[in-house]
Amino acid sequence: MTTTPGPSRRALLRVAALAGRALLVVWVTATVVFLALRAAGGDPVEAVLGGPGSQAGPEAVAAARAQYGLDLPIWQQYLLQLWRVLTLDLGDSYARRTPVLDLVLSALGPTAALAVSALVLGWLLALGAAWLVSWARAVSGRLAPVGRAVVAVVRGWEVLASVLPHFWLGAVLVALFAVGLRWFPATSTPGSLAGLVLPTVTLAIPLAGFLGQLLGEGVGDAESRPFATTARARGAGPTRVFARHTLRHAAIPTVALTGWAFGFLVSGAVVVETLFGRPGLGRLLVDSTLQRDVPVVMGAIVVIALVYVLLTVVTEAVEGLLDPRAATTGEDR
Amino acid sequence: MRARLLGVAGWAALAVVVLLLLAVAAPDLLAPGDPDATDVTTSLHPPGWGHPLGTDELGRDVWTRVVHGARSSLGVGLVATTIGVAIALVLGLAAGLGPRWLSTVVARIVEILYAFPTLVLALLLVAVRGPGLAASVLAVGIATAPGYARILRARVRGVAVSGYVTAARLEGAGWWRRLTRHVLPNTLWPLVVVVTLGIGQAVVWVAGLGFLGLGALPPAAEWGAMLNAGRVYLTTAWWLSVGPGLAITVTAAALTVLGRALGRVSPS
Amino acid sequence: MRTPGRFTGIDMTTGQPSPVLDVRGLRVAFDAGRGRRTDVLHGVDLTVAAGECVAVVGASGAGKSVLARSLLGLAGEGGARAHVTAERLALAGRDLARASQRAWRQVRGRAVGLVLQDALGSLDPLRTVGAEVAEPLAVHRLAAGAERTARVETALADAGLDRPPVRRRQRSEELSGGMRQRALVASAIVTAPPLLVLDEPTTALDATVAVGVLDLLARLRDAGHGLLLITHDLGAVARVADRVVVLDAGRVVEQGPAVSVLTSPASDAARGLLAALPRGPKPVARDEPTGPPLLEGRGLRRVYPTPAGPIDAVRDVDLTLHAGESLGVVGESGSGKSTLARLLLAAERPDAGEVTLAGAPWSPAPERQRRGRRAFVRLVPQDPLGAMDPRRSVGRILRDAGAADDAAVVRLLASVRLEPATAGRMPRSLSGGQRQRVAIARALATDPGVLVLDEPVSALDVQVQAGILDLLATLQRERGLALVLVSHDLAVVRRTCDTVAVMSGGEIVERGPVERVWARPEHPVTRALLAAAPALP
Amino acid sequence: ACSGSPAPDPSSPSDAASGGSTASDGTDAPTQAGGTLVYASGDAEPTCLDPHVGGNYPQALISTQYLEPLVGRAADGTTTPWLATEWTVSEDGLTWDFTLAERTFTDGTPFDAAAVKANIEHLQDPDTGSSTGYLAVEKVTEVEVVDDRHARFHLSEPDAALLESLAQQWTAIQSPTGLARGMEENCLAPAGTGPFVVTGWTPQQQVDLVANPDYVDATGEAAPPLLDGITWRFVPDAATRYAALVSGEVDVIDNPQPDTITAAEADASLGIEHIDNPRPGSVNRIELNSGQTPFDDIRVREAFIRSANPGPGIEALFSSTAVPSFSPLSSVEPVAVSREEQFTYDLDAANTLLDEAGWTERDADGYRTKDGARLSVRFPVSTNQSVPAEQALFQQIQANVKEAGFEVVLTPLDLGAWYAALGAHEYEAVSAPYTKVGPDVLRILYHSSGTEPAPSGYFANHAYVRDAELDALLDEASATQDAAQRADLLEQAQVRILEGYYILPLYDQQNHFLVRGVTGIDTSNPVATLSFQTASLTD
Ligand SMILES: Nc1ncnc2c1ncn2[C@@H]1O[C@H](COP(=O)(O)OP(=O)(O)OP(=O)(O)O)[C@@H](O)[C@H]1O
Ligand SMILES: Nc1ncnc2c1ncn2[C@@H]1O[C@H](COP(=O)(O)OP(=O)(O)OP(=O)(O)O)[C@@H](O)[C@H]1O
Ligand SMILES: [Mg+2]
Ligand SMILES: [Mg+2]
Ligand code: NI
Repeated sequence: MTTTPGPSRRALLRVAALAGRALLVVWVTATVVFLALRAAGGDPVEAVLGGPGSQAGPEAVAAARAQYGLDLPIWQQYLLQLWRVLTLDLGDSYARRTPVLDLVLSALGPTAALAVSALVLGWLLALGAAWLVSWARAVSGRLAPVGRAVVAVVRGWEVLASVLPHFWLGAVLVALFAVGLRWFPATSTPGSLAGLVLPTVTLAIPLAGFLGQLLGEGVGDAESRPFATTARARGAGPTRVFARHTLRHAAIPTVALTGWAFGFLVSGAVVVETLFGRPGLGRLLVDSTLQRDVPVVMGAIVVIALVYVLLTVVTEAVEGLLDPRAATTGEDR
Repeated sequence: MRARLLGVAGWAALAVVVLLLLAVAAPDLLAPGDPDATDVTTSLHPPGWGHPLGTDELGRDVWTRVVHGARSSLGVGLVATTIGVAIALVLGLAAGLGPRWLSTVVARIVEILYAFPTLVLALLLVAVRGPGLAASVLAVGIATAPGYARILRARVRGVAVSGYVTAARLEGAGWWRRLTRHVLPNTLWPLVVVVTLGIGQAVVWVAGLGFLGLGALPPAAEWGAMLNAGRVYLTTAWWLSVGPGLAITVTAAALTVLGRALGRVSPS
Repeated sequence: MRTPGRFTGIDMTTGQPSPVLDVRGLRVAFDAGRGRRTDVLHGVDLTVAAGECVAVVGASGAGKSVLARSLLGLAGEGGARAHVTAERLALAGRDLARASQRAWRQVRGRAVGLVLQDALGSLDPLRTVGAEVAEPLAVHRLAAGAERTARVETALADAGLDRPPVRRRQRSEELSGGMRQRALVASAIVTAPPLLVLDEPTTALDATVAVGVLDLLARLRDAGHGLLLITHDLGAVARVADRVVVLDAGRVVEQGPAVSVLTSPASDAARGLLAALPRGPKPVARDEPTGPPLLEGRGLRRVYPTPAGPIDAVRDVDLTLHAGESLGVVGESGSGKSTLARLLLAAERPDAGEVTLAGAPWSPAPERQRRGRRAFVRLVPQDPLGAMDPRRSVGRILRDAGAADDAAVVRLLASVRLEPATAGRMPRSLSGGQRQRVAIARALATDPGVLVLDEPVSALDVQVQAGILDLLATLQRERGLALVLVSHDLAVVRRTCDTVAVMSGGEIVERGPVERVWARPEHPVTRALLAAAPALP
Repeated sequence: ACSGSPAPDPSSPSDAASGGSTASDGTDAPTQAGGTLVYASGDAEPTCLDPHVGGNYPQALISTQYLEPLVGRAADGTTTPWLATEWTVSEDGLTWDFTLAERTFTDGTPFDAAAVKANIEHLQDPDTGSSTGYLAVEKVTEVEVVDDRHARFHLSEPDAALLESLAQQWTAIQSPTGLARGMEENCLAPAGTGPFVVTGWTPQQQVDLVANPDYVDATGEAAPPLLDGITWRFVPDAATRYAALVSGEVDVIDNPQPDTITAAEADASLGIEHIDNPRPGSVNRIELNSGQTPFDDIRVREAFIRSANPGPGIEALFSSTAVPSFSPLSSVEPVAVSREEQFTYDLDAANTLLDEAGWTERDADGYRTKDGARLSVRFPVSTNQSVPAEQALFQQIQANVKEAGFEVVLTPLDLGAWYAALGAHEYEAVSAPYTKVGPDVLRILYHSSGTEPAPSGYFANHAYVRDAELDALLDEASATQDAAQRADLLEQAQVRILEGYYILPLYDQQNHFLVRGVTGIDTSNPVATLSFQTASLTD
């Protein structure tokens, strides 16, 4: 037997590999952003001088260029940006003159709160729908038509939910629950829990539709497998079969696709943040892209990339928990 | 025999899709008017005779616009999904069939693509290429690619090591034959369900980009743009969003249902 | 063994001991679309008394599995909607013919335990064996905590699994097929239900292990459980069954004491089954092989990496096969038979040694050079379904395999006793026996010189099996086909093969002419296998 | 960096928030004193709260609450005293003497001539990055500190618009101590003499302001605000802003949709009041690029304007909230010249003009062509600066001019791309907002010097008017000290602009507010922003 690396060394290796992946993602995203914003029209110096269309004098322009290194050759600017990203210093915003890190971090909190609550609610709704379907499918006898109707309704809801545009759904929810019933405020501030409700629901419903369809497909698949029949033969009811057997099988691919869902969440967050007047990373990103505020765009995207890497680690861990087989086959994903 | 398996919902979905295709091919059959013809004297009329879905703020007939919008809206979904699937095919097949290092490279590419949410891509593309549907469609296409790629890769791997691909090899089939006869058909069919789901979503995503001013150019009768314009009048003229909203959801639902039915019917 | 607890089998009205299972006029039909139905069971009557083992036998597709599932109210599982009616369907004295789902649930797992036919997939791969076995206890709140664990371990031990505390923590994929089947039996008996329904509980087992499971069933029967055993293994029937029910096309055509049905069958169905049983040596002995060997393996070795370190699946195996020769390979489950078959096919590269085909390099050659000769060496894999592209019809599969035209397809199908219409079917819609026959037809499509068959007849009822074995013998005689036959059914090997190789732990431990080995087994493994082989009255 | 005091929960109705302190100064308030007003702004969030830096309208809106300019402006266009109580100008127009009021900045620094000097120098310092304010005081060469209460401005050339320029929020006076802190800090909380003080700024969310208890108004009276403070929120979506107003989360919103204004006015039970406060200076107009084909031909310009017919569209889209304009200047400018007859809809005339101009062919889509080139008008639209109703109006115009054979290509662009398109002259028509107090805006927008791009590429004269006679009129108006003569010159200039068919005036630069449960809002600021100094919450 050769000596296998000890647990601490293995952990170290894993962390190193992860850090390498994170660095790669960050480097590529930063490069793409830099190149794209370069290729885009508009002079970044305008961001410094109070937005595009500024009528600042030549001295002001020169001063701003010098201050932000915009007079350097392109490749030096690129290296400078990279260096800043690497040292997590990120520099100062062109437009706001405050450190990018402060801006990005203060925007990250509200977006994270929104995304996490939407992810949780989306999963809960999807789980509820999947459970309802598996329960309704088990209904037999005189109530069988009711069961089939429930299945059809849930399936319909999922299809519908997954194609509701955020901007429209949000507006409808505001009209109903803020203006009509006055249950929740129409605008949202990070401090207020009530204010989080409508944005969360706006983001969660399409997500629930998407996850629900994946989950439903998986549950349906697992339900027809012999182990599910065996479980029923042991007297397990639909809820137990769902909770202990089929859900887990269905959850594995669904969890794997949560990374995909995350990308949609971030995009959805921009819409929702704009709609509900809520601060956040998405809005920051849009605003600063429009202003060509390169350091902020870079900072925001790098943070999103890092969060994504983190999320991948979490989903991989969850997948590992759900599916012990992955651990033994050691498949590289 | 297979048609019977479609079921009532499948048939209804098929009917909707046929209607949609009709709207795409010959919109004038369903709505003979000019979708861009304005008439401020009839602005914001609620649904009624002559205007089944009402009129918008410029007095344009919503029904006519919805029908004529099918072409660009469906096009949006189809093109975006095609782009996504095409990228995913290359990535997924390379990762699933190629050597281990290639699979790792693809995994990293997918990871990087994931890190660019739809919106970020759209923003950058619009910044570089100027606004319009093309940039949004491309962005949505690219942004959906990693998801498809992931599904594909897992599937391709499973198929590649499956007994029937091995059996084909033992029967003397070369790799091209194995790829085209066994691997591709068995990986692509399951994707049909996901893809039909994706078309509807793509329409919605492009619409969402329209909300941020990154979508179709006016006065294009594109559903997303119409829905977005109608949202402003949600409290004063609800019918503006009902027409395009229904069009988007019914289309997406029909495609999804049809995809599911096809997935069931497909020999598997 | 624990005696049955609450369900004592006392008829509530008469106070007399009543059968644990009493079925009258059970009819099952499946939806066939457009409001039509296909009837599968046409009024089956069946009783099982406490302490009695009733065997259900019959041709493939007779409705045996549907009957088993119907007894638990699960007729419609995994397929079309089922319509079940019965005049009486009493389990442990309780009539469930019109029972609600809730009532059924209370009965399942407690009054009746089920072992499904598909043993390999019947344990949830994501859960530990312990959790699966404990499930009936948990569902019916019969035991918790340490007591539950203790009962699970007892059940595992009763089912014949070694080291229950270890097995309990493993998942099904970490167990071999035989172990899984025993774990499944454990999960059915853990609540000590008055009635056990077992659908082909020994198909995945080699003879030695199968005997262990049958002995367990005998003990359960003696402890007062009623058993309903579905099997196509008449040896097993002879070993444990008190009574036999013969099912044919959804009807009970004969029933009676096991001895009388097996020795003097009354129905055509039963007679057909018995007549087709493989018995005795190969009818036509073959001349001594001459000329150079057709297929030759020397010093073959195959190592697989596993989480617990590498294992030698095949080790130092030498093997020669001449034209017209048929070689049987027998051995315990996991002894390396299938691995050896794959090496001979050059489906995998050996880690040491090499295979030559007609004197030319075979395993060391690049695949490109082998491709042309693949038509000459063909495999019938152990898992025929997995080897068929699920999206290609039987006809296309046969065309892919080398059948020249539709006529050739029909001829091939006929040779394995399948109807021409089978060509249009999809692999998944075929019954287990049909799939195996398609796999054989497929291997024959190019008129090969060497045929390697891995458990080719395990899912066939004996009549079809006899037909296939005859076909192989004919081909061998007429065309000089060389056969390698991997099987755990010793009777089949004896009837078909000239020489036999016995494998254990990756090595060939004994080899020689079949009749010599049968008469004077030398290696303990061989002796154990032969001793365990079922004997018919 | 952007820390501040914890924000009050703006989701709860404003009158319930903030301590319930009552008026302690004994004034008999007709309404409930105290409370925090919540203002929801749809304009872009400023990147700096100091309006010297950059200088845009959102900065003017918020800085009105804490900064005051040297002078004010009455409705008739005359200049009124504010931080400066009196002023005189020399015969040659090159020296201005200002007498300053007694004030103290909210950071305790006294307001004096040195402070004025520091502010003008701050505006002119390239490091400030000032553009609007910089242009306003371009001609000031030096500010001389005569004594604490007297400041003397030396000019390089006469500037008739100096007082108008100094009346703008972009040149408002800040504490020199505050300015000395450096831009980063001053941007977060500039200190002025205004009725409120900035206490915190949560980016993307809100700015918090509290009342300045020592506030002294323009008349010299102590006039502390009735409100305890203001929560200035940024809510970019118009529908959400209106919903928040209706549901009582906010008290004042700006930039409402025209249809919601109509709805609010129609339904008295909502209790919503509408404030229409058109911006001064220029009118909202479509500028036709006379620097290149096809609009280098006046006949084509006239044909476009004759066939555009925006009136019914404005009526339908804005109801009564916007009145069609026929002038280059805002209706609040007393010297504005309006010539409705020039803009009457006349499709036949348009067709004749185009035929004369040589655009005689029509292609398959019905557009006119000349030498194979389509009569095409690129019209980039800034999505950030144009409300949906206005974009719909452009579509209406697009449909109308199509009758005459014009193809209009509307391209919505983000601000950066929009300016880039203008800078590259990739437009034939454009609508660009420009706010400046007084008719001097004509010089910026239509003087040929306005076609020369600034270093950033920006030029204000989008219509590309290069008319020597017009230049002379505008220069003269700028130099003259005589108000009547100036008005006459400016009227002549406007007529030239209108008769050159360079622009299609639409309506005043829209500046609407909806208010619910607030009284006493002061709308008299020269740049038409709202001041809440005298405002109080009702109910
Ligand atoms: N869920 C179902 N839906 C439709 N048809 C079914 C279903 N289950 C079984 N059948 C059909 O019922 C018939 C009996 O099947 P069953 O599985 O009981 O056969 P069997 O006697 O167990 O055969 P084998 O020995 O091959 O296992 C077959 O024709 C089969 O196709
Ligand atoms: N692909 C593989 N990877 C790892 N181990 C393998 C693989 N294939 C076979 N083995 C192991 O090699 C040994 C021999 O397996 P093989 O399938 O040849 O057995 P067998 O004799 O055919 O058994 P059975 O009668 O159950 O089919 C077993 O221990 C098995 O677990
Ligand atoms: Mg069966
Ligand atoms: Mg095997
Ligand atoms: Ni058919």
